[in-house]
Amino acid sequence: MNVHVLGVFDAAGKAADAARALRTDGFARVTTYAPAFDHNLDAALGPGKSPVRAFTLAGGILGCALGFAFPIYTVLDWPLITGGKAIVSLPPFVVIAFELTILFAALMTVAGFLLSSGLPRLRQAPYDARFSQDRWGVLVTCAAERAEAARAHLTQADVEEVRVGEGTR
Amino acid sequence: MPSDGHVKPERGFVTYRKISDDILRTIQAPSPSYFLALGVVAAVLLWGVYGLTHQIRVGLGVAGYEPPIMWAIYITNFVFWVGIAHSGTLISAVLLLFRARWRTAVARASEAMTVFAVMTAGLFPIIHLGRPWYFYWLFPYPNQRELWVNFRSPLIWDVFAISTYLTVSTLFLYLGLVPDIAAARDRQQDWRRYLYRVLALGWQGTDRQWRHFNSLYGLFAALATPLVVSVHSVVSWDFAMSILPGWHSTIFAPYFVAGAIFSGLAMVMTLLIPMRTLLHLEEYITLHHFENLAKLMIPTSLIVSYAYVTEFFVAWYTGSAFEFGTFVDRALGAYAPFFWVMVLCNCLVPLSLFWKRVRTNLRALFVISLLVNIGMWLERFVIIVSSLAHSFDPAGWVGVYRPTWVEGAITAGAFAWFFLLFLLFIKNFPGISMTEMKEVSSPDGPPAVSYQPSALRLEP
Amino acid sequence: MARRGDNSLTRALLPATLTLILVGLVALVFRVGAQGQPPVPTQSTESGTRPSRGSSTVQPLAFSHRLHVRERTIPCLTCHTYARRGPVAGIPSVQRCAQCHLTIAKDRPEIVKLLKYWEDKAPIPWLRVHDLPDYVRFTHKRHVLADVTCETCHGDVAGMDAAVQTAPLTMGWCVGCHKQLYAPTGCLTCHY
Amino acid sequence: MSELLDHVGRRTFLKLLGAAAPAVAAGACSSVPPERIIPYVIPPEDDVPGVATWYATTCQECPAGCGMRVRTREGRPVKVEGNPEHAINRGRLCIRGQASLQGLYNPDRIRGGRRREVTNASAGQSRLTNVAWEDALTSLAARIQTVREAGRSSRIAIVTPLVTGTLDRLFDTFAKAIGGARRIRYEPFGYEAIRTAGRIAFAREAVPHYDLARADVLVSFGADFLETWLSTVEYSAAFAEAHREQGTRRSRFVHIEPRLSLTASNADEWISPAPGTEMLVALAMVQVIVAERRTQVIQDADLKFITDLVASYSPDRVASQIGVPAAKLTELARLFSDPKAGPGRSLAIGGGVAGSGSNATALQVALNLLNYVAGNVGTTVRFGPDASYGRASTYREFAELVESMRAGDIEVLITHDVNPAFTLPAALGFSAALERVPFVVSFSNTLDETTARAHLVLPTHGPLESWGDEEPRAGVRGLRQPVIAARFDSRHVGDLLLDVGRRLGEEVSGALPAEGFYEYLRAEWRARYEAEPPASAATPGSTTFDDHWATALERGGAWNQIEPQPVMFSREVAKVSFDAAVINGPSDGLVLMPYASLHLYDGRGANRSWLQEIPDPVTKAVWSSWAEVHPDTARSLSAQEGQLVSVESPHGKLDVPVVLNPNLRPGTMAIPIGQGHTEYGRYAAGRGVNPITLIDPTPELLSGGVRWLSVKVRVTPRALYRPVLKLQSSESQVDRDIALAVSLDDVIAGRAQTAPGVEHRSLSPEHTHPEYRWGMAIDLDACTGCNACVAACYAENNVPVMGPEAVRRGRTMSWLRIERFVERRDPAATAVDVRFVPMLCQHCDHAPCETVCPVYATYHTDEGLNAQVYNRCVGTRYCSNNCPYKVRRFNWFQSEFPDPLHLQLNPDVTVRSQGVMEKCTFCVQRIHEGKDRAKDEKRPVRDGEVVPACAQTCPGQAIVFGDLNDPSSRVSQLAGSPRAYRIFDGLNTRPAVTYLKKIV
Repeated sequence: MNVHVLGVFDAAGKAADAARALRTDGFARVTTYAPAFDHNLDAALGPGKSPVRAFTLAGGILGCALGFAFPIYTVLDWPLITGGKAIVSLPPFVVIAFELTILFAALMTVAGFLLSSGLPRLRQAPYDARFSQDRWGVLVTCAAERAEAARAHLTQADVEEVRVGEGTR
Repeated sequence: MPSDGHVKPERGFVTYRKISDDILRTIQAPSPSYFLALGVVAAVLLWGVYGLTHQIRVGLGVAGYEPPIMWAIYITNFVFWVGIAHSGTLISAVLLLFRARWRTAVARASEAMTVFAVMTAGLFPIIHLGRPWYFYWLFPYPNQRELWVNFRSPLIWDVFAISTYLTVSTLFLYLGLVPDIAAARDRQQDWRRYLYRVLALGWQGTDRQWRHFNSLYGLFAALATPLVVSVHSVVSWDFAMSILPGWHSTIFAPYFVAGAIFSGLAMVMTLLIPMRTLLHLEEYITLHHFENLAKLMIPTSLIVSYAYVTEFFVAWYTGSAFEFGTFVDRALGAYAPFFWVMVLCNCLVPLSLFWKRVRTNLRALFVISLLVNIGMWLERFVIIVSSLAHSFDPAGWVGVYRPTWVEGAITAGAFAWFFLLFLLFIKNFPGISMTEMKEVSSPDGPPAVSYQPSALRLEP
Repeated sequence: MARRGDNSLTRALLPATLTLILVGLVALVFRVGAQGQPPVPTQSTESGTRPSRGSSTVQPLAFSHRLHVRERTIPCLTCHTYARRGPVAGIPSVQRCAQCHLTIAKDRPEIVKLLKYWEDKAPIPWLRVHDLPDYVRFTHKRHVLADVTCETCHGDVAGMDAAVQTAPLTMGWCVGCHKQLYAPTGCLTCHY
Repeated sequence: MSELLDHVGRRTFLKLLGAAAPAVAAGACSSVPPERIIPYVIPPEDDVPGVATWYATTCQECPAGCGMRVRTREGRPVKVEGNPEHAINRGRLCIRGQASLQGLYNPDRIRGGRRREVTNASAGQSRLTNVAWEDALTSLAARIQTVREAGRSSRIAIVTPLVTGTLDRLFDTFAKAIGGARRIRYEPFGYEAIRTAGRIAFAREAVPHYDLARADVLVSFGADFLETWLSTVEYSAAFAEAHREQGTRRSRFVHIEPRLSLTASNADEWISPAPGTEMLVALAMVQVIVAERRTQVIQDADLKFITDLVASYSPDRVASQIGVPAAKLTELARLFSDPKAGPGRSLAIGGGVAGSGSNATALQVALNLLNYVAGNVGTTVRFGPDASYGRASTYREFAELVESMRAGDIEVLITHDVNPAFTLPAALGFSAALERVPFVVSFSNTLDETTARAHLVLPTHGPLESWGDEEPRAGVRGLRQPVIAARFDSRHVGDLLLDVGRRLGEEVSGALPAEGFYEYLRAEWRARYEAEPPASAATPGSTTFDDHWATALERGGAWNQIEPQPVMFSREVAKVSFDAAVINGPSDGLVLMPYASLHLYDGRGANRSWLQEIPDPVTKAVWSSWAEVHPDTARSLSAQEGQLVSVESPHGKLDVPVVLNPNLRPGTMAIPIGQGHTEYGRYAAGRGVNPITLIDPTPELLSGGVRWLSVKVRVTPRALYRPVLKLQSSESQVDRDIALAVSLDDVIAGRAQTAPGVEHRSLSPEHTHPEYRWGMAIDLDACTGCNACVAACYAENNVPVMGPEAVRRGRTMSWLRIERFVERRDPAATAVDVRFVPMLCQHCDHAPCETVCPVYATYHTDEGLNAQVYNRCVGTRYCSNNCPYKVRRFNWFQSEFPDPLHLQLNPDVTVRSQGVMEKCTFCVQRIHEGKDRAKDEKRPVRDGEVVPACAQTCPGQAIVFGDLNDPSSRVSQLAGSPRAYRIFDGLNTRPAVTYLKKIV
């Protein structure tokens, strides 16, 4: 039986302190909320690489390949001479390839972002509307018996308000 | 707002609360003047639509084309608007990569401008067709004729470049908006909160979301930058790839890109100066920003002027009768007045920006930005029309292009279309990025530069 | 994931696509009214009157191909005399019909109608079944001489009473055959 | 034959039915109700639908009587071409001949009989209303009958153009039958002077046949034989033949006229004398020739006589009066009479405006002397095969008729296809006199100024709808046969006369042929055949008349060589007084030169949209008329280009815009004839001015011809500008090397070759032309700029006419334009260098237009054609921007072909719709036709088998088309000529069109 413990802070630093403390105390499932990106807070939960760039690379390669393959296929499908140029005249196709590289890279990047950040998100997790304005949040999901310990850490970090709720997870 | 030790007022940072309040205020119930503006642009747009339907029904002949001048105002508008589109991406992406911190305040507006400018530009290649009802033949799709498009034609490159650019810049704008939309969602009470709820994609600003978001934003900036360069290069190749004297020139790509950024910066000013007062954002969009924009205009203007000079020099130096004839005609022929006005607006007027007094005078900047817009529009007009009017065969020099009311209506309609979109945008979405604003005014001082993709973020 | 990607993509393209489509539609609407040209007995670029496939029209006379071709085994070229000589196969002249029917089956109601036309020296206003767009130059002669059977394009007319269009007669369909048989596929073969 | 006629009729009718649905185009994907498909009732035996049938007939646009072959499709004539077998034009045709189709399908033709109804007697108002044929003919017959029975038949007058052959005979018979009606054969350009001079100098009143092909030296005293003079096509062809460079030989042509006309533009030398002094030039030349004993084959007595006669005209004496240095005259005389060349190698001709002043006859006499002393009479000047012009009535005869009309001595005036109200000098007062004629009948199918005033209008068949024959020259009898049933409710003029005759009782009808005109025609030919059976029928019975008739129909007529008949020099010459022309008017005024227009002739072409829209060969102006003045003269008048000036002569006044023409003698003003119609149809009415209203009506003394060069005009500029629409602004090439030239010496010395330019390289491998490679060669030295090719292209390729409004914006649709460039060396030099460049799609191997088309609407075929696929075109117009030759045309609007002009459209060529690009296709439909025929006969296409419309009609044969893959083809050989070059070679477009340098 899990519970959510959500702390609301009025400064990013405090939230970061709390998160760090919770982590050191062995709380595995800590989530922070912030109205704007904050390095301190980001670092608090330990380093981590984003996989999005991999998507970008894949998209780029795909687009580039397509950008050459498609024109070449079409000119061979029905060869028509224009301006005395070769049927498969690569220079003009470079432009197409370039544009498609960018296009597919961009689309894949978006895909990668949505995928890895779990958006769009339908089910609402514990949240406070102020998190998008001027408050920071730290959410701890833990076994009911450890809720008190978590609350203690939050209070330590000069929390503004703490809420405990039934968790299904 | 409880007092907390972390906020250091003496550093002059506005608080997050204030940022949210101020910026979200801009999307509250608009003033009557706003609706008046809306009505005006809508009316002009209708006039343009009327002109277009007339042209389609009666034939392209209702426009003022006079062979050999087969392209004129429509293509001029196309190039002009594509050019406008460029500075948007420049400011939001390139400046992001160069970590120019001041961009924050103006980035959102210019990204929006980019998207709407491309949407306007995209109309003209279709409007100028002889048979616009077959515009879809320009796209490569499988059809019963088993025909494809001619990938060797610069016009097809355009199709790809423009649609890619539209896609990427729109995504860039939208994804950058997501956190702000979420903020609006959590504050807005009227019907729009449902819209915001959908558009926010359930954004909560968790650590995970922020991390990937950063990575995404950085990568997009990295993709958009080469794209910007390629798109206007492709547009310039519409001309450079032909054999027409005055068009067939190797310097066109860089020359057009510079010109595009130049005109784009001017348009950003033209839009921001009124918007700033209209939405009471003086605290956010400050003189400092405009001065920086002005500073960027100086080099671009110089590059453009240099290109003009180079063209004439080459025409004279190569000793080709065709080239020389064309440029003599450009400077002294039927279209000379336009050429000289262009020189005035693009080369001479911007020189005044070397003086700080001018750079920091909003009225002056506004006037200059308008003049530059005019000048850059004329540049495209002169390149297109005067070159066509005076090509290889003297026996062909018959037509003197005189625009008709139809072209006037459609051009005006296009401007109206652009401003309509922009007006609707700034009243429904935050015209300045709140999250970025909050970041640059981060209460906890500067963190160390890290190796993470987030390193692409601005450093104070 | 793909769905989401598409979702954002379409959102992005939507305004542009809409405007494009708007222009296209406006154009179309006004095209219909736009053609003020007098009837010209020649081809036009714009006329894209695509025959509706398999549509059987009510002809002025209930002529039966089946009866003539299958049961009386009359070859096509007996009546469509020009197919071997010129671009047009030719609808048989009233005279040709009369030649036989002045003696054969004179009393049948349809034949009576036919002979009425003949006495009035009036042409029979047949309805066109196989109709290519006006900018397509098709010649029966070359196809017949190349031993392309009538059925290839006209279907099993011998089995029909009133002729109906069975083949799509679209460009892709023509080209497919041309490619297969190494016939010319340059645009100028049919469009000039 | 009449059977065929029925078929034609039915075919046409059915075709019209058949024309119901096509091309009423709708949107790309709108569903259209099924088309009707109309079978023949009785199939014509000699006609396969979709396959052309050709008929031979004779052109009737001017009295030259060229032979035509008419291409008909499903009963509709869609194209006329010169008849290669015809003795006169040998397959070539001029611009007016090409446009004759627009006469047949003219939207303004009268569609039925008309009678004048008085609407308001007091105000004297009346209008033409429809009338049934029966009533019309009865009333006409009644009129004639009353006059006739009153014995006043001489008070009936019949005015026709110069009709020849059977119809002429019928008119005479009719005139005689009704008791001797007056008969006028009226031609505005009548050449009376030449006839009279023939009588005076050689006691033979006739217009001889001039053999330009034999003349090594041709001197023309104002004779515009490339435009309107006598037999244009025949003479331009002959000139081209003599003038073409063959090894070292090439004829020399000197033109003497104050204006650089199209003919003068093609001269090697242009001498611009004071107006009306050409005669003195001729006499001075004679003087030099006789003085220097350069004469040939001439009796001493005559020589003595002539020497005395011209003694006082030595160059030094007359030079100042002529305004040409004496040395030049001497040089000219020596050039003209080269004893080494032997007799009859030169030729002097004269006429035109410049040559028809008050001394027109004197000039022609002088020319006779000149030709006589040079021994040309009987060789290059041939009496015997005389031109039919000799039979035209003189202008004086018409003037007398007008006089008696004014006096009220004419009760019935019958006119047929003439328009004196427009073509006669207004001061003669024809219109006023016409009011005095109680009953005016017009047999005509166009409502011109004369017909509009008639009391009864009876529409007649057009030339392409009628039977008939022409005898333009002794020994040449062209047949005319109907190629389409009458479009409208009209009758054959011959049948009309016969019908009227039958209504006039036994006495008259007895004198007339009993049956219709067609039978009469056959009978006449039969009689002729039996009188003098042709050589082929030497052995009687070998051929019958029916064979003869069939052959004649097929060949377009029958001709036999008429040998020149010897003439004796007559001393009558002494009676002629050789004075410069008298030109009345203000002493400070400009000499007016109203010149016959290549396009509109005497104005009869004005309602043919092609002739209006195709640019004038010299000024490049369209749809208008103008007054040419020398820039200096304009300056002294303080008038600018395009400024409206009012031109006033003692006889009339008109306002006309100025066109500056540096190639015109200062102190003169030239205005083209043909515009300024008040009636005559939508394209003509209310357009431009008619200079004939300005000239002096009194006939020339000796010959009784019109004095075209008769008045000086006072010119006063007005504060109005009406710029003349021109389709070429620059006369200079601005060193673009478009029209190149080379001197004859260089050609002979083999220095004609241009230095080879940079070697062309390409990134891609060259594409191949496996079977054919179509190409064209255009010889700038043979091109006279006569515009015939342009009209042919309009007719063959359904090129739409845009009208003045569009053309003002430069929106012509012509696939082929003739560029005119004038190379000005020093203005004093008399050598002319005007270069005409037919510019059409060059079908480049590396075509810039192809690469830039986004949808493959234009591409390169493996036969070397630059294809334009209309139905694929979306209209980006990028191709046109990228075309260095600017030969692509864009359809700005949906083109219109007013009923029945749409029936002229060529079914083998797609009618382009709004918003698509079009251009020259090398007549790809003809290439298809040729290949189809070759395939049937299992052989490759022969050289010369496929001929585009432009090349087919070219009188100078300047355009040659063929297969460049075949080294033996004419085009390949010309392409290899040392004079060959390609325009804008430096652009590496590799055109399929080769030009041959002009020789100067």
